[in-house]
Amino acid sequence: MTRRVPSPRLVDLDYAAELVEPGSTVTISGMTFIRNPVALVAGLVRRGVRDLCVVDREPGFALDVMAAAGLLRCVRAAMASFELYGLAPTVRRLAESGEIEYIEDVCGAVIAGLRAGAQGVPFMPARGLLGSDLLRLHEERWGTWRRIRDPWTGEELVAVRAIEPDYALIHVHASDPYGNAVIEGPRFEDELKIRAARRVIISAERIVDTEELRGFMHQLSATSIHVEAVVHAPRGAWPTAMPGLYQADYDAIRGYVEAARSGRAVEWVKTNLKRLMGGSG
Amino acid sequence: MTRRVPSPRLVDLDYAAELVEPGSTVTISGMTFIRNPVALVAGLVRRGVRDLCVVDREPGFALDVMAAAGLLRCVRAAMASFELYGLAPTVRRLAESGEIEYIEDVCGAVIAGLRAGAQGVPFMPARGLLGSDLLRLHEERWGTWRRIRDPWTGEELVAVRAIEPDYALIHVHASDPYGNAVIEGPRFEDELKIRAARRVIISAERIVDTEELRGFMHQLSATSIHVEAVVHAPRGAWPTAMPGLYQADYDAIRGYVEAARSGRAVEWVKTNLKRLMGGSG
Amino acid sequence: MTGRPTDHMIKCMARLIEQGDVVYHGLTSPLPVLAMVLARRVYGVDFTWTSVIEHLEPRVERVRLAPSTGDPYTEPDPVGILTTIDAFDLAAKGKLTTMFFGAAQVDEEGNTNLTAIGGYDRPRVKLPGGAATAYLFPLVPKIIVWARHEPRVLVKRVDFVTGPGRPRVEKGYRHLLCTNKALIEYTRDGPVLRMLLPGVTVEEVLENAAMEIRVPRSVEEMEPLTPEEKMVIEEHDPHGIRYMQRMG
Amino acid sequence: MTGRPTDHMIKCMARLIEQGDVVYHGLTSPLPVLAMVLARRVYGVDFTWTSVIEHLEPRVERVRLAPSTGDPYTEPDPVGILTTIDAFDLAAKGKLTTMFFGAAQVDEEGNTNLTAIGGYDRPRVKLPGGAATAYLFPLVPKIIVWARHEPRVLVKRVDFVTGPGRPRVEKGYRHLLCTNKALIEYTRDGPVLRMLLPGVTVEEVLENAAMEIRVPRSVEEMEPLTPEEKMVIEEHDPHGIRYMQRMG
Repeated sequence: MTRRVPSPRLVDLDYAAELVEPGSTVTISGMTFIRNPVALVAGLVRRGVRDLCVVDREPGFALDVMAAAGLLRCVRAAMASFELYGLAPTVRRLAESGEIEYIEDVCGAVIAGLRAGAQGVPFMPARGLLGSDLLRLHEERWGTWRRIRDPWTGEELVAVRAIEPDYALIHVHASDPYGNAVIEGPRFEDELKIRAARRVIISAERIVDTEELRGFMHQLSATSIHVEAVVHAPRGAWPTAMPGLYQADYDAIRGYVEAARSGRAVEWVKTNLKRLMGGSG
Repeated sequence: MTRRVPSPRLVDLDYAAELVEPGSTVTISGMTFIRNPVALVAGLVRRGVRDLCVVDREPGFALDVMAAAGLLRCVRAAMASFELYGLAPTVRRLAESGEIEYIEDVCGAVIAGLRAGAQGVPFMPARGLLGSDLLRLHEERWGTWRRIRDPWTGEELVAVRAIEPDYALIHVHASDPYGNAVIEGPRFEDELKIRAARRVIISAERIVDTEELRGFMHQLSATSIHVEAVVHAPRGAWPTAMPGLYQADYDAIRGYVEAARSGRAVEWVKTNLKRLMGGSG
Repeated sequence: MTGRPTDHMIKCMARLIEQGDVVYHGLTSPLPVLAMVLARRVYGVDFTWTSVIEHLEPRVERVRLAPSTGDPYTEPDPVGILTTIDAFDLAAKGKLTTMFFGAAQVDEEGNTNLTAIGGYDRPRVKLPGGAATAYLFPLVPKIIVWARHEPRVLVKRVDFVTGPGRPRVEKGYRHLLCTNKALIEYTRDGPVLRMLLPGVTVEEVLENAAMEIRVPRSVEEMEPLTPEEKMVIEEHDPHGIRYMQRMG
Repeated sequence: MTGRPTDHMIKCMARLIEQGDVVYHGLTSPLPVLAMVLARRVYGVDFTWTSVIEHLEPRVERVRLAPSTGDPYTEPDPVGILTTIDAFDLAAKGKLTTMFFGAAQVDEEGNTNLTAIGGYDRPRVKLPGGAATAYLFPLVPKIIVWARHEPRVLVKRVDFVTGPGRPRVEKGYRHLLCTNKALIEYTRDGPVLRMLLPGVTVEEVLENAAMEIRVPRSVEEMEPLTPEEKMVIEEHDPHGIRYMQRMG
């Protein structure tokens, strides 16, 4: 008798959204307008989970949707940008008004923190960072960085405390029902996020049979050991791009930006909710 | 006018062997009997480079050949094994007699040191390791580890000093003439070695045109930025296995072991030198 | 009896693999590989297979032993590659649950020696090295040490502590020893005999060890190999590579 | 004149890319992308192309701007994926040689501000964030800052130091500022005017800056765009996305 291991964990979008506790810290896949876990975020919007903190390197669309839907208490990011459309419009407004706490981080430091989280060590030494005014804020206010010395040479470095988000919401190209998953094209920090987070929820353009993975010798982006739930979400990154499958829908993104600038981001989200859920609704 | 970048660095085996300075520290690809850089090592044997130190996690065949040919001053490894054939026979003999210095390391610590080397930081914190008698040796004798404390919680950890070998000798499945290279199947620590080493020499089963790499969206194991020289070496891992291409030649390995046990390892190497060089001779 | 001591050791180790375990095997580990095969194929245990080969979940039916247990051809058709780096990070995060380790010496505290007999500097015998032992001993909740049941192996105190046993027991981690005579579990009161391999007596266990082993009132006796167990072991190791470890 | 100031900035930045450079561009970087295209296609410079897209060496002829410079469809057919993690490790090891950074403010020491105008806590304007600025400023041997040439941008002292300029100059790193009027280089004696964009006078450069800029005896004047330069820029940005940065 041969079993496949471990048990399948394929769930629907509502079930996945129920897994996320209010007040927790969430990291999301992709970057600005690429491979955002939009379907999973739409699930959270529909459920109305509150007081979340997002930690990410360069989030964009999905982050702003979460802010617009009133899901966020804080954002920790190196940049929250809509690129040539300007800043993430809702995040900007709420950060300026103080309605959400904004912790400005730095790319190299976010990577270092996620690395520590992924490796199971309490901190990661990092180069760079010295000399920026951000150092004082991270050391004194947020407690996220600390200056340390190389025990051998005495050189000053920055220790970045491990980032271990409660949840990682990751949109991938393909996954089997166990969470053995493949990302194609740019990875960003998603493989670190999968390893650093306490619980991982995957949405996938395509659910494949485990047998289909065999023989390809993929270096898997996620495995059954890391993943708690898998949602089938074709076009689940829309309107952000899914490398190799579909391009960013800049018309939709511009529509969102215009709505947000006139205070109607929530309406835009509600109107488009079904589409944002991809094929998983 | 469009150029490809940077300039090709495809060289022959002798040229590659000339790059390696006597007295330097070398790390090698693969593990025991899998994907060893045998052709490159055969090049070093033919040239007779001396006083090398090898640092690696679980080296096997190629390491012992280097020892047998009198190339080694020291070995730093977590295990030097010929698996069911026993210890690496020549390394064992020379370590017991004190003719080479043997620094016993630990898998997790070798990984941590290579990670630090690859990331450009002076050390890497690691869990585990506490409680072993190896800790005292690494702290007091070799200066490779040091106990530190997490600056936030005070928890005791081990800092592993960065491992930055002078050379990485890495056998891969395919490379373009610029060092954009692909390893299939198990990676071991080879991608870290490529990033941690000061100079990287690649041997490849197959030299591919850069255009052939495009469109595959490989996450490259090595890139032109990392690599200094590329050697075409079909069957360049023989008698160790090349995953997906050829299996380990256990008859040949057993022949080597028997020769080594009766003090004739050098003869075996000389007799088989042409074959050890793969198709690169 | 339907098997040699080596085969009984394999069965002993296989029975320690449980539902939900994430198991990793290293180099020179024919017995652990066959134990993993047995646990999956015969006992139907739902565990995750990882290893030094970096093949996650190979096709178990096609696993075959070779002189190297790092050989990717011995565990074909994996679901994907899971690097050792990745597996050891899982260990640091408490998610690698089960690991097997050989030992040239193992002592009353559960310390193992894979470094050298007779001290580091002038070893009487240089051993292969502990590999991941020192790293994983403090991290993995269930460790199964396997060793030959002889007085010079089961010692009072190892010559060199490659892997420290005492902190494992103190943390409440499971620390087990499979020999070619018995299964021994480390407790706060020291090593305790848990199971005798078929045909072995308590006296043999005690006489062939230089460490003190507690004998509780009830000690399980392992059932001899079933025909299915024997057949599966044979199928995956038709050339008897497992006997190269000289466990009888 | 054969181009707008934006196009001259692109040319100015392109000329700073040299043989052997390993160049990385980030998000919101249409000018750097076109500069990289120009350097490769028109000047034939042999540099390595990396970016936030993680496409190593895309097929340059097929690069096309979109509203995101992180969009993988804008830089197709790469030789492979080189992650940002990997690229930044190269930076830590001194192997990433050249990087472009925007700035909302840049000052006399070469400090840049991408965090907030008016201080962190009660910002008059919240800026997008420095992204990799604070990490890479101490590490990358050649940094090209681009900014609009206005007194509120080229300031005496930034409101917030996202990227510290002084340590760069002290280490002997190249620290350059391309504006829509001029190329300025930071030296131990402060910012020095190196080149005027076509049609710009020294007076305009000085009058539109709130920082002091030294003017050496000889200042190069940039040649207007050649037809080839203009054609290549147009080919890669036919919809004028580059003008969304409002550099003129």
